[in-house]
Amino acid sequence: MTTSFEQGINTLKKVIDAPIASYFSSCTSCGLCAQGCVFYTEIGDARYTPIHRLEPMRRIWEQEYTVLGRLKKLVGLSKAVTQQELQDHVELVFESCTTCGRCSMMCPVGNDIVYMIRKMREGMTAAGLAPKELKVAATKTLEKGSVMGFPMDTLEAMVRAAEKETGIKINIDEPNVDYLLLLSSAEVMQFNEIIGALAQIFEQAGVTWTLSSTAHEAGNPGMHMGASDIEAEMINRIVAAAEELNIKRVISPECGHAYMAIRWEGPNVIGRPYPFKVYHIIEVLDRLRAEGRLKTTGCEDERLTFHDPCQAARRGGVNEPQRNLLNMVTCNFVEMKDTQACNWCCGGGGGVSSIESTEPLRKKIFHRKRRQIEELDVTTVVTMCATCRNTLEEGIEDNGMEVEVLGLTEVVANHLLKEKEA
Amino acid sequence: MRSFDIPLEVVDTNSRRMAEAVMHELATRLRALVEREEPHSIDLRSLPLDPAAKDWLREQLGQGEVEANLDSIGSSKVYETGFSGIWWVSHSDPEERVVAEFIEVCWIPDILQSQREDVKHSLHTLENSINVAERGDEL
Amino acid sequence: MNEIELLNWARGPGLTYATIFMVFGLTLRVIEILAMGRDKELAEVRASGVANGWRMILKRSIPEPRNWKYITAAYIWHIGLLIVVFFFIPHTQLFRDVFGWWFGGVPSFIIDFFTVLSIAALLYTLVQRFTDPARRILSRMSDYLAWLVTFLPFVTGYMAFHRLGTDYTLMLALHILSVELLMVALPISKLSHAVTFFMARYYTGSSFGRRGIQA
Amino acid sequence: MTSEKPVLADELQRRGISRRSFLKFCSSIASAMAMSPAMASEMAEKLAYTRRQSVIWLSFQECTGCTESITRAHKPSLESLIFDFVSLDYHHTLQAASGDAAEHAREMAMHDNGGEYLLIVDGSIPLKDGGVYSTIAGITNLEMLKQVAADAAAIVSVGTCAAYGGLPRADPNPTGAVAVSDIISDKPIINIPGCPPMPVVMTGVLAHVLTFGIPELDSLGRPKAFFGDSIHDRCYRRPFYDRGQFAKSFDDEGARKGWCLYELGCKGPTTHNACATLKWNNGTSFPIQSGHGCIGCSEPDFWDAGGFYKALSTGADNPGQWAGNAMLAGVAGGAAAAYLNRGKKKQASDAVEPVTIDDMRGK
Repeated sequence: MTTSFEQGINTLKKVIDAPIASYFSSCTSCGLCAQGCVFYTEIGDARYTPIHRLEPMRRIWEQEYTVLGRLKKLVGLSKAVTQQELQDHVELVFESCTTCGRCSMMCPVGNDIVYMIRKMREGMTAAGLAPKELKVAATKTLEKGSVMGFPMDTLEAMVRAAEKETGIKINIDEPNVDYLLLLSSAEVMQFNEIIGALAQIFEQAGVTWTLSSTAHEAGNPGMHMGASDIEAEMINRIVAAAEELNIKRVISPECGHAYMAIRWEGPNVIGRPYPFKVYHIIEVLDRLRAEGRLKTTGCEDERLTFHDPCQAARRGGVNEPQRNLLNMVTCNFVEMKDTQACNWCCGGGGGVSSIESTEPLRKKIFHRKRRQIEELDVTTVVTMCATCRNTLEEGIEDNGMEVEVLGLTEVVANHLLKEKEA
Repeated sequence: MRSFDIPLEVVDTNSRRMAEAVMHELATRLRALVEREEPHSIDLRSLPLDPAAKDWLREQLGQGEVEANLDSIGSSKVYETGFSGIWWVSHSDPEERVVAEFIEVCWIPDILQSQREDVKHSLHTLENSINVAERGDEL
Repeated sequence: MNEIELLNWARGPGLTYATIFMVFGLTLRVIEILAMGRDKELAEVRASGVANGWRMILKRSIPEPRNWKYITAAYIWHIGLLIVVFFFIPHTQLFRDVFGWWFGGVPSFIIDFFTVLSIAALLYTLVQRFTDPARRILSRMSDYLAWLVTFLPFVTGYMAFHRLGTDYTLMLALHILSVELLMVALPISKLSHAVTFFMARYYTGSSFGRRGIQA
Repeated sequence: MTSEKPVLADELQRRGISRRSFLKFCSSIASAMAMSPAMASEMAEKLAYTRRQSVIWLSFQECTGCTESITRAHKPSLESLIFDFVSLDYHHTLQAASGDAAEHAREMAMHDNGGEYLLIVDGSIPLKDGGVYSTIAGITNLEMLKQVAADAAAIVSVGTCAAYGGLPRADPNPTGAVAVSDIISDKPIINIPGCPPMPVVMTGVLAHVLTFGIPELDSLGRPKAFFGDSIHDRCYRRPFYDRGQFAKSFDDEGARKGWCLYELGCKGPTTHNACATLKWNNGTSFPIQSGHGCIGCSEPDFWDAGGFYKALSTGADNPGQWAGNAMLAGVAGGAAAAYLNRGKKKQASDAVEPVTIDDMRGK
């Protein structure tokens, strides 16, 4: 299509469904969602009140899908949404919302506000208002196969390096194995030790797995942007690869939004159920632990805490596995005051960290995370999302804190019982 | 069940408090009578007193030396309470139902006084009867 | 029209019209919402969403202590409203008359207590609507009107019960009329949340449930 | 004319009624009207020097209950003394004369006391079809009322029918009945409603009119002295209401214990009358005391207030009976709205084209 204001409005009309209608009907303008929002609480701008971000969508709902709204529109009591208005909401829908979904936990009438934000983004993108960084990332992913635009060769080189380091063979495009592993660009580029770590864990557990040369990217800018068509195209590549290789289980890596895209949104955007199951890597590790196939030794005695990534924990339902694993390999783990479903966002999700202009905002809202970490007096923060990890590292550095950030898989790998010791 | 079996008394603490207030008012009024010659009358029907409270009030005031009964379209009973200057006046209709009840603070209740018009009428009648008697004597 | 005629109208045709409007309006709204439909969940679910949908309906009624500053007043008057509306003995008569059965009432002094508490809490929520930035930016004229039509029945009811202000008959008529205003406002304002919140919570709860989120 | 008549004091003396008895009468009237006791002697003084007031009593659409109420005492009661104070020149139920003679008496009274006579009306006035539903001596009630009212000093509407239309005016009001005040607007009108009104109220109001003039009235034209409080305010069962103790049926424990009759439909809270204090049958009792709720007979439209046994807080009609239909209509309306919504949504969906990589690259 050619994105346009009309396309945007039509898309908004298209995405409004029964839940959204019930949400807008039920909103009492109580403002409690604001108390859940890290942007509102840290910056104090009333416009950051979550439900306020959806005002254009609310009006479209009211005018188009309620009897009263139709009447109000008829007699001119209700003004149509304008292009300028949508434009003004880019800031509120994309730049100052990480879609962390904490607001949805606060709403007394149970509105899933971030569900609506996701739908609103759909309309904004159709109106051509998606931030350019997200568009660029989507283009790169579609064209090159990875969010950051590196080619498969780059990944292959890293895989070979990991093989050399660990002495374990790592499959690419190997059919009929137990798992197809997806990776996120951030991991490949910044935390590539993950590949070797996983190879060791799986080797020990006796799990067979492979990477795919056609579908290795788990990240999905289509989801952030709210471009379901683009999101679907990326999902379809993964589905095609899994089907071709006849693999029944796909692993989503340590990346929150990737998990949300492939695990929960995927089948819905492509319009059919998967012929395979999807797991977060931490879920896989926890299952191996439960089955006794994951053997570790010793424990991390640093005082550490865990940061639950929004999309995996609060929105994705992965809350217990990470704690089981932490209890296995650490002996000084403390929970944050607000945790799991009510954890505070790191401030980088929902595509916000990739939008350059949001940097000042991100710096401000990180103070919430800083306080959360500081009051625990820990030396290490463990997480299971590459974006969170990046954002935490940046924030910690900005604030001159002496805290280390680790990925959970890596922490587990560090304590893996080596063959010799066994 | 017959309607007059339904109990009529309700224990109402407000009513008792009202009766106590009446006692205080009477003291004030009695002082006014002594010091300023001001008589006063309290209409008991205008006060929300339940029968129990009224009985209590009656008991507190007691009975004094004077008691009078009137026969004037039904009876009326007037008596001085144990407190001189405080009178209990109750009017009944020909069917002996109380139609009005007052506590009066005065030297003597108006209703006991002979009424000027009645006296004038009596005088007239008396003189007439004397005249008639005298005329009779003459005859 | 004099007081008693006004009262007769309020108790008679007024109440009937208001009831018809409210039932019609709310039913229409519920159908309107339900008919918008939602796409079938195609992802493999962790659990059926149904149980968690129902659980959410109850669970979101439990106050979130961290927000006490913002919710205490609202909880107080919501609870007060439920008690006063459904358990004041004269009200129970109305419901018994309409439904054929109703709960017993509670003594008037308890109703009185909750009414005063609710009035105070409602006033405080109005203050909050003016002072809390989030609430203020969200507030449209309809929010203030909704506050008013919720507030009026409490005040008129209190005044009628205590024989305050004008003649009781007029006050009672005004009280009933204010409730009828509330009934009319229910389907055409945000007050419809009194019914649609079940749906909102259910939709969210079921989608959370499918993903294995307990909250 | 009137000046030739003797003053009341002489009349009374002639009948052997002592001044003391008269004073007692005034005391009881003053008490009934909640006037200060000191006013009793003033009233006695004034009353003694008035002349017998000419009264014309017109009975329209009524049941004679009001007349019954006022004249029913077996023995001459204190209140019935009032009839000694007035000259009832026309009352077609009570007067001995009939036919032309009766009408002639009325015309005479009107002629002799023009501008000074008191007009008492009981019964409502039918207006429908030219007022043919009630006529006296071939004259419609409307006509007669207008005629007699024209030269009256004041009008007393006795009973709810005259005051507010009463039973004849109840839905569907086949005769088009109205109250006196709906027709006459240029004369002072005192309403003494009740079905029937209390005799003592009638006496008190007449005594007041004869001595101090028209008493203070409420917004419904009723003397405040008698109608200022509601039955509920003065009810001896009020403490049960305050405590929430209600009889649930006429034969339950609560009814036997004399609890509040609110739930059994008592209209006491919205009814203004003196029954609870002055009581009926020479002070014997009143409806609530004998175990039945107040039916609100001294208020306008009391027949149409939803039934004597429906609690005041319930709907006068049954609002629930419409709920089913309203819901069905809501379903139908909702379905129609849903149909329109779906069409609109489909139209929008069809118009949406997929977002492609070209959109990502920009133009």
